[in-house]
Amino acid sequence: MTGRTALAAAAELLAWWVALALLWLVFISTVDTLERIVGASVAAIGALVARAGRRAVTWR
Amino acid sequence: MNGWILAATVLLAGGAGTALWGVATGPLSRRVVAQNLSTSVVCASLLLLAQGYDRTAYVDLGLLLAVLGPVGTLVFARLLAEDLTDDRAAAWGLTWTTVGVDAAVVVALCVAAGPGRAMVKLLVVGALLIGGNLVASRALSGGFQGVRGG
Amino acid sequence: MSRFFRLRVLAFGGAGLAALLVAACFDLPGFGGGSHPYGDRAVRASLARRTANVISSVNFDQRAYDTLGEMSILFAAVLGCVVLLRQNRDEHRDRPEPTEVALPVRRYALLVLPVALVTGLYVIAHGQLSPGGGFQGGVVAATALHLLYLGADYGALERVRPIGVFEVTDSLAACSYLVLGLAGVLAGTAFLANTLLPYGTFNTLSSGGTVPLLNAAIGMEVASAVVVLLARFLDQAVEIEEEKGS
Amino acid sequence: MADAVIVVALLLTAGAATAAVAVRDPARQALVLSLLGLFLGVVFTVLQAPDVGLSQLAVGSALTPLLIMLSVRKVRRRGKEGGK
Repeated sequence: MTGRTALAAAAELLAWWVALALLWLVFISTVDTLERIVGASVAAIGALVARAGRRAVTWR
Repeated sequence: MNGWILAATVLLAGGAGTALWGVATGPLSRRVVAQNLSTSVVCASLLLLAQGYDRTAYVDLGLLLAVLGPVGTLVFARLLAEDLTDDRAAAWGLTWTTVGVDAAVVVALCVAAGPGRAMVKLLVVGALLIGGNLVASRALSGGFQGVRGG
Repeated sequence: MSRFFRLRVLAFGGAGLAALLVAACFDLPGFGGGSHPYGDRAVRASLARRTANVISSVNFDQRAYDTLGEMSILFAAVLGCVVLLRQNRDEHRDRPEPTEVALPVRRYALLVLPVALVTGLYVIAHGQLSPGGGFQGGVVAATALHLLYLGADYGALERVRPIGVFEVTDSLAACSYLVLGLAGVLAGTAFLANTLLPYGTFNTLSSGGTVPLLNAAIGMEVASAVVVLLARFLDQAVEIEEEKGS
Repeated sequence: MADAVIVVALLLTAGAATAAVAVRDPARQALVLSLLGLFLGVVFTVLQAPDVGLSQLAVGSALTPLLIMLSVRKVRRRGKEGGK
């Protein structure tokens, strides 16, 4: 993996993470620290799966 | 009984009743279209019921259906693709009518909710519902080509 | 036994059942009455443990033992499917031909996959606060993964779905439910008693003692079980072929 | 009058259940069944049981149709191979 592809991967993951974390903040009703921690972890899982799915589809 | 519940009742009796009639009779192409439209109608009535009962937690039901309903239609579009190649299931007039109804319901609920987190959530549900409905309609009218074995 | 005789036996049994049901209907309490002896007690117990969603309190606190039984049923059902739908000796695997999917459908699948996953995890995490819980959220999260099959092809799904990992997760989640129950015994109270953890503040993510943890265990169990179950069905429907001439 | 929505939801459920029995082809039955799942979800909601409604919607909208349609596809493929 060259520096450029690593940068692209990081950008893709970060974009998904931000979008999904915002989605989590929209879903919940009251915000506190634990909600933020759980939301950040869930968004991280979602971002990893989003990238894995995108790579699996454009494999060929 | 308030106006929201009345609207949900009318929508269910009219829209969902029509969808039930469409899915139980006629050629396969008509049945899958009716199945797709039933998702939109039921999801809109669930959102109206959440407002009518004044329970914001009930919006989660609409959210779930807006995410999973189009997926269910994609299941049929994909696994019935061979049967649907002969008569394409295209009913864009009906699709755009439902999209209009859904958009009207979501806008009315947003006005009732006022600006805030609840309004953004309603808009997300509406976007998922309308986008899913359109994509599912596209999938039904020849979205899957050459499904052999896969 | 002749057809006529069998019909008469059926009519006799049906008439008896109908008569009993009608008789029972006359003794039913009125629709939507104000007296709910069980409901009042369940709500009181749930509020005492600061669980906002009473249904979650019933499922994972007051009747947690029943949920253990339900989880075992799902586990056993999936185990049975895995055994029944395995690849036989006279069958072989055939790579399916790739499918052409319209571009909007493929993009929709890729966009909604993470959104549906986050929705499922949201429903699991907020089981003790709003409608939902481990079962509902687990099903949504597992369905989300199969958007890859619907929006692309089975090969794409197989590349992101290591089936062995999901089988292990299924068993681990089932075990963790048991371990959480046994922790109550070790702490000196009863099996699955909700006395281990502080009850927290009402209507926050950490309220309800062990309810969120049991919820998460059930969510993991159901999500992995559904993925394993659908994997067997997909294998049979898409890949496994009988040998020619057998 | 306040129970009108409950009556409508129950009637829709009864209609969908009857149609699911009356339709004979398994693929078309799966279509009716997915509608039945939606209507059951509405019934549970109007009876103020959103947890059960959520379970019904989660299982009935995508998972059950997928399982049934995969089984239908397997049976059809086997029939084709046997016929050739």
